[in-house]
Amino acid sequence: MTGDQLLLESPGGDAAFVVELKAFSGPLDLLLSLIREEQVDIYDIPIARIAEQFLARIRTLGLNDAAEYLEMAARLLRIKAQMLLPRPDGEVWEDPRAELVRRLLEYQQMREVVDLLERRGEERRNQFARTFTPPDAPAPPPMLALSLADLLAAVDRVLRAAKRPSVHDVVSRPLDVPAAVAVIRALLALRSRIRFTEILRHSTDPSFVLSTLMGLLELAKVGELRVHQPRPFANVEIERDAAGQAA
Amino acid sequence: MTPLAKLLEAALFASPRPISLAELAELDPEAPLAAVTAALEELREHYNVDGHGVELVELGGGWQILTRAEYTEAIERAQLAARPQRLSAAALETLAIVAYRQPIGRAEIEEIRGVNVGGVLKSLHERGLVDVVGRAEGLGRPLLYGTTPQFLEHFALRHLQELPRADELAIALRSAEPAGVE
Amino acid sequence: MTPLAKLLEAALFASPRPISLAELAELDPEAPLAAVTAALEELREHYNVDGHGVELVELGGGWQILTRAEYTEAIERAQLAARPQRLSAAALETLAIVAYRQPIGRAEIEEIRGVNVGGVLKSLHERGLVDVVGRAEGLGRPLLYGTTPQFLEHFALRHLQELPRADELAIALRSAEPAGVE
Repeated sequence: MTGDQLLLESPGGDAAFVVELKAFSGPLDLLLSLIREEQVDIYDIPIARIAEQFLARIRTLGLNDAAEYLEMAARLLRIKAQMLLPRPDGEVWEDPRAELVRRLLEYQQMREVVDLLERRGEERRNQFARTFTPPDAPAPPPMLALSLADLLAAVDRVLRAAKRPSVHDVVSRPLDVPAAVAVIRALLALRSRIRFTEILRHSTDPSFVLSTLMGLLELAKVGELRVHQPRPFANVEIERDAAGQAA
Repeated sequence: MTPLAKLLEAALFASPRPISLAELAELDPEAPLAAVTAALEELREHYNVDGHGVELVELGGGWQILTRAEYTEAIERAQLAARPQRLSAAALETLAIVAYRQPIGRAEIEEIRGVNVGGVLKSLHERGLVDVVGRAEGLGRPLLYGTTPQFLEHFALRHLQELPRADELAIALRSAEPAGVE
Repeated sequence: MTPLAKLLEAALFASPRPISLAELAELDPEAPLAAVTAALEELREHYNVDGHGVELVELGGGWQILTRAEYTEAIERAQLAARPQRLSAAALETLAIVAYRQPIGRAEIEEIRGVNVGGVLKSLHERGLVDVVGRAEGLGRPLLYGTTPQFLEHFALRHLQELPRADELAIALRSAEPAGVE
């Protein structure tokens, strides 16, 4: 399908719409389709005519903003200028189109492979593989002896007990996890076991509570401590993990 | 069916990916490789002769059971499974170049296609169709790309050699061999 | 097998979940429900009488093809015995960066490698070779990655300090093959 047809077929389609549809996959693709339309010999391209067609086409298709197409347009115009220079007498004349022809042939060869891949891909697409996979082995045991939901519920209780923050006052302070981590570490250095509420004793500011929660989860994850809740809704106990620290 | 063919069928049925001959042979450590090959042939015959909705196909360096193409439309219409999206022209062009010139760097692909391929390479990499296979010498040591087993699967190729050699294509260029074939 | 039984077989094979009778009936709008039930029975019979590695079972309000229980053990054993997959070059490079720069964020790895590493990091994480070890300061508080005990095991290292220092690396690479690396 050429770009022109596409332009006609797209209802109310403006130029930008066409670019998005990628009627051509690049300047070489467009150039090759022009050469085919004009039925000219790829080894003897009438460069002036093709260059003009190319420019007209990228304007029609709204491709004149695409650097790659502009670069090709410039290249074509340069070759056109070179073709106009008088050919040296007796010397070997190097056709300024040679490099372009080589690239076009290389591109054409690649398109042949694309056709083949497209055919094979379409055949394969029409066959389904097995998609049902039986339930896998159970996931490895969780690292915490406590579910996140339980911990969050505990946070919720602490927040409820705290002063009610005014509705419009969005938590303005960013979470400060490193500070919370420092507090937790300091407390654990003093005692091997502390309770969640004890950490929050000196502040129930929501951002501090959340920072502490994040800090606990991170320290638990790296194995510095263990978090434990003896029964639902009980206070959460935090224990220094000697093994984790040694590792 | 022979017990070995049944065992192979069970394993092939359970797998969403092709299984290599070596892996199939692991299923029964007693069975010689020739027996495994014979059992595969038996299974393929059975599906063909007996008339099944599925068939046994060799692709992507292994064996896989696939549904027959004639049922695809009905299955899709009933919304029981969906065909994957087609690859874009840009993706196909890039894959064709990588397949024939691997290992190949991004700059060289762009030289052939005449456009920037950064985004296409990234999405091909994410889909597992190409992978980084090394680094080139020289300035900046650019990454080199090659095709993956999933590439073969996607195009139902048994191996890369199944693609025509460069000099067998209608437009034969320089005598470039499909380089770096795995 | 009848054409309807073949169609059902293909659909049951392709579907990621059990399929209800009503859904199976949609595959062929011409076929009366009784014919669908009969075709299911035919398929089940075929798998049982002919001796297949799979069977047709009704569960969870639908129909499903499953591998026979007697083969599951062999399949699982083969999966265990399967040779461990090699890490891709992309995965190894990323792993090396994590090992030497941990804790390190994704953006920093991408800066060093020059490519998107989202997919690679994910697969390294799934293999248990890297894990999230914290969060960086700054915008978005990006995740920081580090290596795991499995990483040490995989490379037969007792501890991270056993890795050669970055400045010793050139000498270490020249003098010996790294042990235990696949």
